[in-house]
Amino acid sequence: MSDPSLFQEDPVSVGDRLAAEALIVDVDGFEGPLDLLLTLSRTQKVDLRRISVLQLAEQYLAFVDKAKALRIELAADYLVMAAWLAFLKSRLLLPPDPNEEGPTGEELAAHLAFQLERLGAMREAAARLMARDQLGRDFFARGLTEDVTRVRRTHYSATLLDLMQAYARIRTRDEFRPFAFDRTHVFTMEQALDRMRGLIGYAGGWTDLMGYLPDGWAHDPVRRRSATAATFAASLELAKQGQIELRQAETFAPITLRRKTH
Amino acid sequence: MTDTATPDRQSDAPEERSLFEAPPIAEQERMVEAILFASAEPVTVADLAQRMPHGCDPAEALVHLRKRYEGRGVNVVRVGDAWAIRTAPDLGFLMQKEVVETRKLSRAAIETLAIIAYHQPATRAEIEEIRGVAVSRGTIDQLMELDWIRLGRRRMTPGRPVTFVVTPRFLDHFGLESARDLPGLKELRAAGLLDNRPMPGTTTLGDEESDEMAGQTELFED
Amino acid sequence: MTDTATPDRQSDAPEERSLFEAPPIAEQERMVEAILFASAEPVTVADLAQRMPHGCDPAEALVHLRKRYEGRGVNVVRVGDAWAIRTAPDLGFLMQKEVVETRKLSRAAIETLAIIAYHQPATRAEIEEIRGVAVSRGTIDQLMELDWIRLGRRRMTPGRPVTFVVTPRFLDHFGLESARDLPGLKELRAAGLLDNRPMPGTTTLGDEESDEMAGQTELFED
Repeated sequence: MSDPSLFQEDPVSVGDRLAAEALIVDVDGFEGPLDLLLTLSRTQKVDLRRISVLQLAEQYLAFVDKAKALRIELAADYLVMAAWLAFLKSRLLLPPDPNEEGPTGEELAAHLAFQLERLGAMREAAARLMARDQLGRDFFARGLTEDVTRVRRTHYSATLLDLMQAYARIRTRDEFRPFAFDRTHVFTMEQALDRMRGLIGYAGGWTDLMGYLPDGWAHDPVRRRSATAATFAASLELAKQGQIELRQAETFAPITLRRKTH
Repeated sequence: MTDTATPDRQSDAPEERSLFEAPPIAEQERMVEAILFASAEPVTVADLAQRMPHGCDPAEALVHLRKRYEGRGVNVVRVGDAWAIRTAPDLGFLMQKEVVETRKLSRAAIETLAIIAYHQPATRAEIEEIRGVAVSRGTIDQLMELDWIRLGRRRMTPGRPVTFVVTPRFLDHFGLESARDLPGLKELRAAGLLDNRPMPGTTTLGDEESDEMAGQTELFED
Repeated sequence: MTDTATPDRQSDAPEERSLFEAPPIAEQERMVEAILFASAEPVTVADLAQRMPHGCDPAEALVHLRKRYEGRGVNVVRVGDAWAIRTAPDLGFLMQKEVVETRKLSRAAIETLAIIAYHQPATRAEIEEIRGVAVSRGTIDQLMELDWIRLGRRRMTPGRPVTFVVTPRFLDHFGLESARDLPGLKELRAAGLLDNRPMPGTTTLGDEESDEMAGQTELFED
């Protein structure tokens, strides 16, 4: 599959190896597979419109093989392109299947050629643009703008970037709201435990469990339910630890507790 | 002109030419004109001579230039022992627009503005809900004064609160064709303005985005 | 110009004059000259008209002024719908002192800029399709910060992607009167190289802005 014009079969001479490595090390310098393809296509020394896509596909695949042989890690998009080119190559080589849907190999090849020509053209356009006379380098604006200090108006400025950043800031806050569980109406068992451990020392006789609900949690039904559950669970935990005793006269009767005396 | 061309010009062309003769005085006048125009400070004759090709006579060129600008909208004037181009004194009244003091908008104001732009029409309560803090009267006043927001239709909800919308001047200032052109959350993220990634397993932003877009489109279709 | 002279002029002369008729065109030319000289930024015709006395025709005055500065050391140039005075490009070699070192743009940034300029309005997906790689974080940001590109209208395709267009400052920086004057634009268009030609057998790529990783992977999927 390797193309003798670019790479040779192993064993390679030192010179060839260096040349190949130089090219591969340069992968860092390539701006993606399309850029690499454009560079490879230049070796054909023909008008981009007359380029042999088949030959180009082979050059590219040989390049990727070589990179693998030299254990150069290629970015995923280079490998995606290699897979696509292998597919394209098979399409170009095999006789077209009349039953098959979709574009022909020729159509795909023509599109790739178009992409390369367009990228080459844009690159040239970019170079021509940058070669133009530029403000602040080749021609200049007024160095001393007139300043009349008498009429002063304050002008508030904000750029679109400021605006977008501000919005991004607010929205980022919002975005995280669902993940930070809304705890304003939730009393946790840990909180209840902390609270009870602090209070239990002062409780001499039997006291109603409901007396341990924190201030402000006894009226609103949602909060009351949460605080009751947490306090009850905490009392079970404390009973298990042997710190308190629990008592309930009958089903649904008030639960009372007291400190366990040793 | 490429980067390499400039030094060439400087070192070759004028140098070479100067071996024979200085540029014609009309050309020297052009040079003085360009230098005085582009300099932030008045320029002395010695300075001019140093910057111009060898053999030039900037004092002579200045005489011509000064004459050329006599009675024009700007004049060549002497400032100490240096020269500058200045507005003709009788046209000073035209310059008053040049003195605007630019100040950054406060964070509260820019956030409020952003919320109105993205959610318009927005009520004060909505802005406060999104920002999580009260919106001071001064902030709204300032944005109204800047003519970046204005009152929209009243919301048909209890209390019929006023709403705020952005103005054409806002669009103009921010170079937008319409408020719909504001980039969405995903685009903000793509542009690197939003660094936080969503937590795995939560609703994808794509969904949120399209909802928001639908909302916005609705809002704008009056 | 003294502090006391100007307010007098400001309040009397132009006001009074405008009650009768606009100043003669030669005088208007002086005014335009003074305003353009005083500003480092291009000034729009509308802005000129606003600053000049009532009844003035700055567009007409500009025609005269532009002619007057032809071949001089500084020229009157058009930048979009605004006007500015700039030093003649052939005198750049005199200006070493004025050159401001600008941050070198990456190759990706330069190419992205060119693609936006030649294809504008261009979506992110289109830029990525042409370059064959994702537009890196910060590239768009950097070009926006330079104020060389800005957001254009959203594309009326599914997802309504934002588009980018070049700004007046871009035109100013590269000495272009309008985006139509980009070098080689006609030839590129005639060669069909500015067409948005989708990959055979796929939907048009311009529409598929939605994915952040649009570009490479998306491009070569079938």
